[in-house]
Amino acid sequence: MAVLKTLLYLLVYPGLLFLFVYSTFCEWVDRKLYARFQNRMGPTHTGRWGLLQPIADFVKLMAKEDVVPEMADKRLFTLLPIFSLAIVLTAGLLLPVWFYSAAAAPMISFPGDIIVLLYLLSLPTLVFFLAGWSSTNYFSTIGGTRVLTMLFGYEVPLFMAVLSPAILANSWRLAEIAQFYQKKPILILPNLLGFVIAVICVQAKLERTPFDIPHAETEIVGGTFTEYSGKKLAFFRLMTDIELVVSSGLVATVFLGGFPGGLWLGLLNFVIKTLFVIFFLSLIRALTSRIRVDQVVSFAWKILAPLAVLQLFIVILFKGWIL
Amino acid sequence: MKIAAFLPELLRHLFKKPATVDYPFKKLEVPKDFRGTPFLHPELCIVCRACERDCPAEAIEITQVSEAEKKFRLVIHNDRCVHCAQCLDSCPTTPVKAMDMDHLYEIADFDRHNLKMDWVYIRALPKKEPKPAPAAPQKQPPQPA
Amino acid sequence: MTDLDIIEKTRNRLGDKVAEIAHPAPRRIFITVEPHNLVAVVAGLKKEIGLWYLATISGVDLGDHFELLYHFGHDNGNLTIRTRIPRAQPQVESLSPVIPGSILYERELQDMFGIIINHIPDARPLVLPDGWPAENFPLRKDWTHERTPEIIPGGKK
Amino acid sequence: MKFTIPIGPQHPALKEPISLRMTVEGEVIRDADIRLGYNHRGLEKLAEQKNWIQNLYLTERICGICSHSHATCYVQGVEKLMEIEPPKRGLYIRYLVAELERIHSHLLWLGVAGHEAGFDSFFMYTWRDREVVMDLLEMISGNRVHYAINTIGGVRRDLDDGQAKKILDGLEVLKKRSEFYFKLAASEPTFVARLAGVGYLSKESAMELCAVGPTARASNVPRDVRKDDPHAVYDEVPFEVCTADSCDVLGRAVVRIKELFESFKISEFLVKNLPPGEIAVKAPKRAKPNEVLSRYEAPRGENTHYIKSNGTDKPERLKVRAPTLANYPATVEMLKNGFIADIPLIFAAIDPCICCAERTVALIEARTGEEKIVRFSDLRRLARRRDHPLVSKRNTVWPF
Repeated sequence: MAVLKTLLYLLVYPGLLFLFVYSTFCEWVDRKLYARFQNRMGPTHTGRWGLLQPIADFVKLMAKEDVVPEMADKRLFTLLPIFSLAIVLTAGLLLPVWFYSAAAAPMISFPGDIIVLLYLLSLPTLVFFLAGWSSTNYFSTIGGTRVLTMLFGYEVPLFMAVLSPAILANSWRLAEIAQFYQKKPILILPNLLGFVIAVICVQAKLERTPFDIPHAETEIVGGTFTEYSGKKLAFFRLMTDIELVVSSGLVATVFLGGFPGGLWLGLLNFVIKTLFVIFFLSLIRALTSRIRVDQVVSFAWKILAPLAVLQLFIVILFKGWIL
Repeated sequence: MKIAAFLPELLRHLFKKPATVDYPFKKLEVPKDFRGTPFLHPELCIVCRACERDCPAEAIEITQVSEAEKKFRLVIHNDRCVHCAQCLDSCPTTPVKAMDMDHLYEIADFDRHNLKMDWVYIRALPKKEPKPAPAAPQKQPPQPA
Repeated sequence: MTDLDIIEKTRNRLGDKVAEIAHPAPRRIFITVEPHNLVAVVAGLKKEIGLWYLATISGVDLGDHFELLYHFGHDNGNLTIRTRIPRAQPQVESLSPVIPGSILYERELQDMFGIIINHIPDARPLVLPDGWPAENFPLRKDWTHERTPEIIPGGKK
Repeated sequence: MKFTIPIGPQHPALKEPISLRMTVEGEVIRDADIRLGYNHRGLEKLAEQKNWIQNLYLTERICGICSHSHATCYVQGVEKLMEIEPPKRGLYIRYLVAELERIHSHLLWLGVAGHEAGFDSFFMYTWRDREVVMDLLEMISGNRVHYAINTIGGVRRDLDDGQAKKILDGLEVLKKRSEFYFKLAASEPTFVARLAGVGYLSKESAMELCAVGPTARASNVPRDVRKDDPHAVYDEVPFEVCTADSCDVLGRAVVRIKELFESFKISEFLVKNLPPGEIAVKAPKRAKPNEVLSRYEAPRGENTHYIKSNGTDKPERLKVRAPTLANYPATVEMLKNGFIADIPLIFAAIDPCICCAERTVALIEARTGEEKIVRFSDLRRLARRRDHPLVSKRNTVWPF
């Protein structure tokens, strides 16, 4: 039974199948919201209300010709999409949904898993850099360096912002953090500033406007993905979608009290809370214009990092005086 | 400088009908003076060749088929037509112009030969009541929508 | 500064270099100069009436001569400097030391009429493709183009 | 590390082919070079083979966005050559369309600037509201892009009262929306951060490099053909020349938005004071040998047409100078020492219209050099042949 349950966990929910379906749904939500913010229609005709459009895009890309540039490091170039997909799927397993219990610690929930999750979510950035670098295109190379430059900007504020609820909950385990806030929902409020910072940083991590600098199409064509086509590009796009789900899941876990209620209620909680985060992500995307890479770094270090430090101070003081 | 200056506008439009139209399924109406595809009323044409001379895209071609019967052939190459309607302006027949334009705008085709329209007709006499067309056009010209 | 002022000034200050001044329409002045006086006249006009804006250079093929028209804009209309160079020896001095923005038009002139611009800082072809055959100057009147018959793919034919 | 990156002839930031070679050092541009000629159509040569009326539509097709401006510039020159005077009502309608076109072009530019800066919502909203003026133009002329309202001696379509009312209503809507965009563009911090201080062009270099239009006016050079050379109705219409002194992309945006309001004012004046009478006079088929220089302030800057007639029904010479060509030297100057991220914005800030700037020779002429024409299928075959040894290898690389 445990083996079956583990297999279900890995392959169906919240593993491969669920993440694939749900991430395409999230992309649809994101596209539809973005379109409606802009007074457009968005995807309309593939499936009901265009629900199947992201899947159709995925299938179409899978069927396209797959070109590897002659000058590229072919092995690395080919492995990177699969590698990055594996990373985000693994990260998805760490989200505390359905099959976890705070008391009995299974493999996927352990003290310190929040650090592992953050670490796994930083790895795709490195993959992007390597993808740009290994394809040897000038545009990709510039994109790759921009990825790394941005990484040094947003990563620190994100870590600090995510750690502040952990400090308040006095735990390094996602499940326990979530449980702590389920018991005392009012304590979500001191972390509000952290939530805002985390959403902005997740936006930067996912490379969406205003932080879509590494693949700014009007400047450097496809950026890191300029040379990618066919299946590899499909995998990268799927990976970005899953990363969207996982990072919004992370934000929902630590800031919005996790997903209690077993299988079905937990699933409902998961959907509602991640969509809530995705709504903000789409809103930021529609609201802003792309900024330059130097502006990202100065914004991250001059505004986000001090605010994250302030958030940490608030939490520490709060914990010392009131709790 | 204001943070998120666009926010109210965006949120307001979230629940509004989209400005775009679901095109191939719903269509917008064109104004009444829309310049569509030119076609000929062969019973009115006096073969002055003004349209052929002034057509900027050289899309109109008039040739004589039979001298004895005063039979002419007019071809409109819609694949070259730039829809400027100069042939209508140049056409001297009164009160009704022999050249006319419809309101069709979905005239794309995979084969450029399908866009060619031609008429074989007998020259009408100028400044007289238009007679019914003595020779049927080879291809039925599309009626104005 | 009205047209008459400009004509007056040009006549007074640069009278020895200017061959003819015509005033065919309001706000349009045509000055004819010899090619060797061209740069001096432009420099003089730039100094005297602040003529900084070169709109374009038109070349006209007149048979045994080329006519070059340097169209300048000023605050109150337009001034054109006209000069003629023989077809056998199509050479003219570059304006770029006086008007740096003239290079593009001069390069275009080189491409289209085969007029050699002396002392031009950048003499690469501007608009013609890389493999364009030499001694083919499309805007000369003796250069004609036979249109190849259009073959429409598909259909019954 | 210095290397050269090619922007164009195919690049997402450019909708038309032009090649900019950027020598960059990291993210900073050290040198820029412009290569033209990818889109050359041989229009000036072609014009010598067509009659006056055919050339009217030919000049209209010089540009897709400011189609009316080239046709008007040509037609007002030809009218002078033929010594005919178009009636007042015709002129009013002609320049009404011209101002509406300026509105549409500037709104389009605002959207493009938003898109180049990655501000897609701004792009979508400005283009949605641009549809209002596009619909007005379609209603007046019968088409959205190539209005073909001009004819030698006047205009081709009259304006009735219902249409005049619709134009005034549409202008009201546009005015409100434009005010909103003005506020928005000036207050959205990420957008302003991208525009301010980018693409500096001092007044001196703008004059030296013969910049025109909003590019020159944003560098505080108050040059506007409508004021300098008040042709046709522009000496009767009240309007201001809009300038800015910030000399950067933000200044160019501000100049264009200000010009929008001037255009609203002019259009309203023209509709309200539309004189009665004929809209066109009959034009002769031939023009006496003469020459004329016609100027017109297009949305992008000054159009100059030099037309020479030789007594036949075809022109002897038609020289077209589009504003974009005049702005290229200034663009190279602006690009130097900028960031890679600013290339699309700086280049878009001159509102480039490459098909305008390149018209003089190639496409029809290029057909003469038979071996030059490479069909798409040949290109594919060529690419296949070059890649052929790779095909088998490529399949082995993919691990599935």
